[in-house]
Amino acid sequence: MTTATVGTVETTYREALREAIREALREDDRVFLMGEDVGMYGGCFAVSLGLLEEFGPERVRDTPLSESGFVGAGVGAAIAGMRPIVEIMTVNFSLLALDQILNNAATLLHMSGGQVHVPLVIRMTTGAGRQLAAQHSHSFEGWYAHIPGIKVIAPATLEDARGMLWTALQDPDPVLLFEHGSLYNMSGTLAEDAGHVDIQRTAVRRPGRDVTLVSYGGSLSKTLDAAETLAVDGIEAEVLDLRSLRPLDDEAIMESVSHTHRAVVVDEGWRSGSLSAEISARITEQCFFDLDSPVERVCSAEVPMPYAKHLEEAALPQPETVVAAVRRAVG
Amino acid sequence: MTTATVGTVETTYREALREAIREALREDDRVFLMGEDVGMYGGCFAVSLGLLEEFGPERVRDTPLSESGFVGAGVGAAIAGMRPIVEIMTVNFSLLALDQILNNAATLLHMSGGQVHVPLVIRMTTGAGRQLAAQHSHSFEGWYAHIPGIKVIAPATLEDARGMLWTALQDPDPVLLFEHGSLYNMSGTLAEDAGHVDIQRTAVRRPGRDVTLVSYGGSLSKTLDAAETLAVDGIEAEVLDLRSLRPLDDEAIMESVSHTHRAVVVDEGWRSGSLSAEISARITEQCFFDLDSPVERVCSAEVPMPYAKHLEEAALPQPETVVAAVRRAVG
Amino acid sequence: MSRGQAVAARPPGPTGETHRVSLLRGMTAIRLFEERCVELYSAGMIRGFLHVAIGEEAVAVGVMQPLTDDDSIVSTYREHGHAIARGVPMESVMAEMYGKVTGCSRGRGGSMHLFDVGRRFYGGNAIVGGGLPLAVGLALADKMQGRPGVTVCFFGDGAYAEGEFHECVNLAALWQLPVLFACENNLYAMGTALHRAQAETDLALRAASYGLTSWPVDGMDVLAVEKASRRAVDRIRNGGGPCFLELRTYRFRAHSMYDPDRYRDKAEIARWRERDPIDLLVRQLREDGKLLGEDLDAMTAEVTAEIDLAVASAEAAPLEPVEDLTRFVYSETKVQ
Amino acid sequence: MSRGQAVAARPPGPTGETHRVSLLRGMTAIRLFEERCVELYSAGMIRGFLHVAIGEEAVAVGVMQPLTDDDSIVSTYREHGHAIARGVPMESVMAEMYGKVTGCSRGRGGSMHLFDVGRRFYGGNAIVGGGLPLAVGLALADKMQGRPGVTVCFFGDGAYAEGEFHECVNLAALWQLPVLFACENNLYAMGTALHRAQAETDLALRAASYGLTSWPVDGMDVLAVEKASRRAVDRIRNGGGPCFLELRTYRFRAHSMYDPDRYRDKAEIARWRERDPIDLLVRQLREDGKLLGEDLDAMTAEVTAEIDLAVASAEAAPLEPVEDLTRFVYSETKVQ
Ligand SMILES: Cc1ncc(C[n+]2csc(CCOP(=O)(O)OP(=O)(O)O)c2C)c(N)n1
Ligand SMILES: Cc1ncc(C[n+]2csc(CCOP(=O)(O)OP(=O)(O)O)c2C)c(N)n1
Ligand SMILES: [Mg+2]
Ligand SMILES: [Mg+2]
Repeated sequence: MTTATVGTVETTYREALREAIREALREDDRVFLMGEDVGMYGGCFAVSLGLLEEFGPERVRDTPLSESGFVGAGVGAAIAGMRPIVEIMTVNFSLLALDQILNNAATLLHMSGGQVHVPLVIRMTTGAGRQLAAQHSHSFEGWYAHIPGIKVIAPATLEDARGMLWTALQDPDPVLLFEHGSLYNMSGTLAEDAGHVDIQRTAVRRPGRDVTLVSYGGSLSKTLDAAETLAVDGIEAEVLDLRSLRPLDDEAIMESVSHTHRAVVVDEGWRSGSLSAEISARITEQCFFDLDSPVERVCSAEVPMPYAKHLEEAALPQPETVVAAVRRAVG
Repeated sequence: MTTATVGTVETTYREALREAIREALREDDRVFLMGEDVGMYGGCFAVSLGLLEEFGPERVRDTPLSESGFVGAGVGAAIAGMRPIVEIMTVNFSLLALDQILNNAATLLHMSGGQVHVPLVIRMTTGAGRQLAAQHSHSFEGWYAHIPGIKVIAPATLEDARGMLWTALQDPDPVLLFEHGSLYNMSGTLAEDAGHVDIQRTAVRRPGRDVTLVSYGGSLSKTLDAAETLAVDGIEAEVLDLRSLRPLDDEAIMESVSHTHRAVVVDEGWRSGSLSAEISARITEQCFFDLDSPVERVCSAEVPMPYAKHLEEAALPQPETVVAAVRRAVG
Repeated sequence: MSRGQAVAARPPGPTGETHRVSLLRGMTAIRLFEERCVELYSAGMIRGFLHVAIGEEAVAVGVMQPLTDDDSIVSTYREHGHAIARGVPMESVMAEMYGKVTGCSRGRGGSMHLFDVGRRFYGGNAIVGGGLPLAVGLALADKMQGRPGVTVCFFGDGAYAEGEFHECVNLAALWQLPVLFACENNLYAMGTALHRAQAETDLALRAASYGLTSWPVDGMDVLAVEKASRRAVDRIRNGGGPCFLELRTYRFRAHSMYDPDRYRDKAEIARWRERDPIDLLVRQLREDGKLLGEDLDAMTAEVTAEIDLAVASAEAAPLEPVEDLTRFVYSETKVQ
Repeated sequence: MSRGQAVAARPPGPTGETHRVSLLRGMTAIRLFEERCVELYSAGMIRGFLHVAIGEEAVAVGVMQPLTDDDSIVSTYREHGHAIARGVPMESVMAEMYGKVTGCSRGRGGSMHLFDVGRRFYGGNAIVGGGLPLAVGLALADKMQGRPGVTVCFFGDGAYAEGEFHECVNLAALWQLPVLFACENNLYAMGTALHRAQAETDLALRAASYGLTSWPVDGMDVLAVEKASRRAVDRIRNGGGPCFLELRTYRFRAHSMYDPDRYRDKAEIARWRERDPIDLLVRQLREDGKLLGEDLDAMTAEVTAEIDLAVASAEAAPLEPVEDLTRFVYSETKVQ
């Protein structure tokens, strides 16, 4: 559907997500949106604003503060033929529902010998950058990418914000969709007929020959900024947007690294045990003899996110730290 | 205390753990044991058998099935001057308490600007091998090792089962102690005066020159078996027992790899995003130019653990798969 | 398994003789099946954790009576009786415990994870309280799709203490969902007596505070359980909102095969054994002259033969090929 | 901050004039402080999430009255009032919101994470319901160590729906722990009205079902709140076990600075504003001739000066050096 481009529209990441949800609610009456304040309040980040009025309280369903209860209810509803979109306000609160996500959603199909399918989509906000401190700022999508039985996607562009949800809803298995909080206000143009996109493939957002920068979600724009800076000094970085964190698109990653011979992974998660570690390990396993230098990682400092602006900025990956890592890699 | 060896006693991993808990209860009246069925039942794996009779129901405290509640209560009690040992029956159930562990135990010190200390020890059983299927068999200790603010240890020997707890209780910060379910019946001899051990350093359990095998907990014995097999063919593997999963003892790991030039990490966690990925990434980052071949990983298949014996065995790391990985590395 | 189904599918109505006999047969089948499981466990044929509900058969059989094929069941790790009473064939249950591919979960679940989606038996959940949210969701789907189904969720007195219980009972009451909360109060959660886990031990009373209909039932009297279940299910099906039944029962054996049962007084167990749900019904039928010794022997023989068959076929059944280990982590086809 | 502490430390006893005036001063201080916070947020001096409790001051001030230095407080992300009423200096609270190293959490916590261990003020928890288990543990430690302390846990009507509430109230009741559950029922959890979140909206009634003493209180009447709190705290301190107070109150402003408040009817807000806890007490004191216009002006001027000072010192205060980013992830010294 994304091929023909008639006209384009000005939009934002938030509006693109809303359009995607609206389309799903309109096209498939098995779909419903459920979560805290998705309705009357309009969504804690205003993503679902207006949908209650359009689709009513049954299909845009406000829940009590009961993360484990309503996420598990989404699992049950999916099993029984619905196509729930469950919203957890932020990934930080999703820990309260992790038992339902891992021990039920991800596990039921296998534990039942292939009988119980869970076509469920769970949306969450992730990431830092807005001084929300240590209980509202973390990035656990890499953690979720550890779980067999689920898929994990992270739209970083308007196209993906608009197009990933529908594809996720067609998936017979649970899909977790992570929206970085700093992206909601990102604006730009989108094809009027922008629609479904695949959620399998990693995308090259900037071609380059000297080093591969692997990033996703909220880190993509910082990584692209770094690439611009590097270009000034003649270092041409190829920037990958993972898009899918589980499964990882090894082919695309290795294809890039095998011609750049260098890689830097940018990941907002805490460094130790982050997704960047898995990517680094895979690159070494699959491209060891192509590598001119060890894979570098640019991650968040291993601290609960502090409130103070200067400390938060210092804790997060920044274009400068990406540039520095690239210089180490090519240096 | 472990230096002088007067006599030795026959014991088991289970008894060694029990002795460690008994000692702590005897030596420090701020210490208490709290969890499901630690008292009347005798501990779901009989670790705390007899302690209720010896120390009474206040200090060997049975709890209702309320993981989040009693783990969080342990955090609060630690803040207020106690030294709680909280037992969660298995790591699989700990997901219900993860919010308290991450958003409170690990975070309060930093979030309060250094005011709130949480000297808490949480014990959990981890791992597979007993046909307990997909909700009782997983290994999330590597996941916990991702969390800043906590420490994670995994005793693999009788000495460590006996000696790690006291040291953990002296730590001003939360320490998670993981007991692999297949180790409880491990028997052997222990120095009569066996006592406290450090929980910082990785140990060389078998010296070797050809390859470094990094393992811990329930995987150590399988890894040592593999080393024996390899020795027959003249491949001398150095076997490391991590002991501490957070922080990792990089120095010990790199010291070994820098002279063996090859490494295989054995980890019962699911491969993608496992602790083995972090170790692989660090070895590449710190020893890249010493490596003769890419770091290999031997992990669990990425499936919810099946019940059937043959499937469970196939899903887990085994001496044979470790041997095969080493042959790839040295081959 | 025709008989099991027969029990499950038996139409509502007066508890006539044949019906009472069929209830007895249902309980006897479960009892003998689980006793066989215990033997097979000791013989090493069944592994992992095994939790039998010997003594609690009246709950499984009684609660199932008013259910139809539209209704769904969510259960626990102590679910052999629930599965059999729902009509899951003994063969597939036994094969599951043998870890065979012919098992109701292809041998991947074992005793704690029996599934039979065809009969809307949604498992076998071994995270205490973990099935409650699923039940809320199954019922939500039925309601949103205008289907007549009622979802029965079995869970124990121990699960009552979990936060998920609180969240789920409120959700069901708030949204008026067709859920029957079937709380099997056997007075213990492993080794923890109810009064050592709950400040207020009247579970039915407390459940009522959530704003749903709730009452306690003698879980050793299968007719009382059936009556309560029928009343609750009818009410729920007619839009009356969720109900909670506290089924007061007792497990005659230890929590699991690993449990030395140190925490219960033998005299207490003996007292409860006097209220064995099977003996109670037998005595009643005898008094009414509706059951003769030979009838009972015949029933026992019949059921035993069925169990022998289940064991034989489980033993003969093949294993899932190891190459298929990673199947069913993700779906192999789209679901409609 | 002497005044704040004065409020916190004021000895029990008849609510004499000076006492009522001090209550008024306590509420006024919080009101003006939070109004200043709103201005400073709009001016970009305070960032992150800011939740004010304007309209709920009687709860913070009233509940604190009977507490002594032995007692502990666990609060939420809407805790400025609780902190100030406990005696946490305005300077350190304001500096915290400025992200300065002189803040009560060294600028690492911000508005949602105010801590002052010296005053046993254990934060500022922004996971809804997340403070409840901490409170149970603080109380457990006091009980096990034979200390006289009572732990007060503030939480909202929304938190009541979380599983942790269920687990923690039961634990406190089961173990007879010295906890005062102070439920600030302001009728909304963000945009979700209580009746849309709870099937049974009588929170005090339901809490009683857990087996603890529980009652509702007019949370707009500081004297009623103080009376209830004193009765509860005395009871708890004397070994009577935990209590639950449903403090019926209302937030006059939106949930946070991001909230357009689409979900509340302006008339409803206006009705509640007529019960402004500060106006109510002023009127009462006026009627009793215990407060003159100039007294009020003087009080306002005094408090305003205090706030100006807090702002000035926050602005002047230094930031934590960036090099210290990774401090306080682990303790720098052993704890005794
Ligand atoms: C969340 C969780 N915690 C602990 C366990 C271990 N466990 C298994 S069964 C059980 C007791 C449950 O008691 P109850 O709910 O009364 O059911 P019953 O066994 O009596 O049928 C416990 C503690 C578990 N499986 N899941
Ligand atoms: C576990 C969790 N879920 C959701 C949120 C987002 N959130 C913050 S405050 C709030 C409403 C809480 O309402 P209530 O408990 O009544 O307290 P109030 O804000 O009314 O004082 C929500 C949903 C959160 N912080 N934590
Ligand atoms: Mg029970
Ligand atoms: Mg509220």
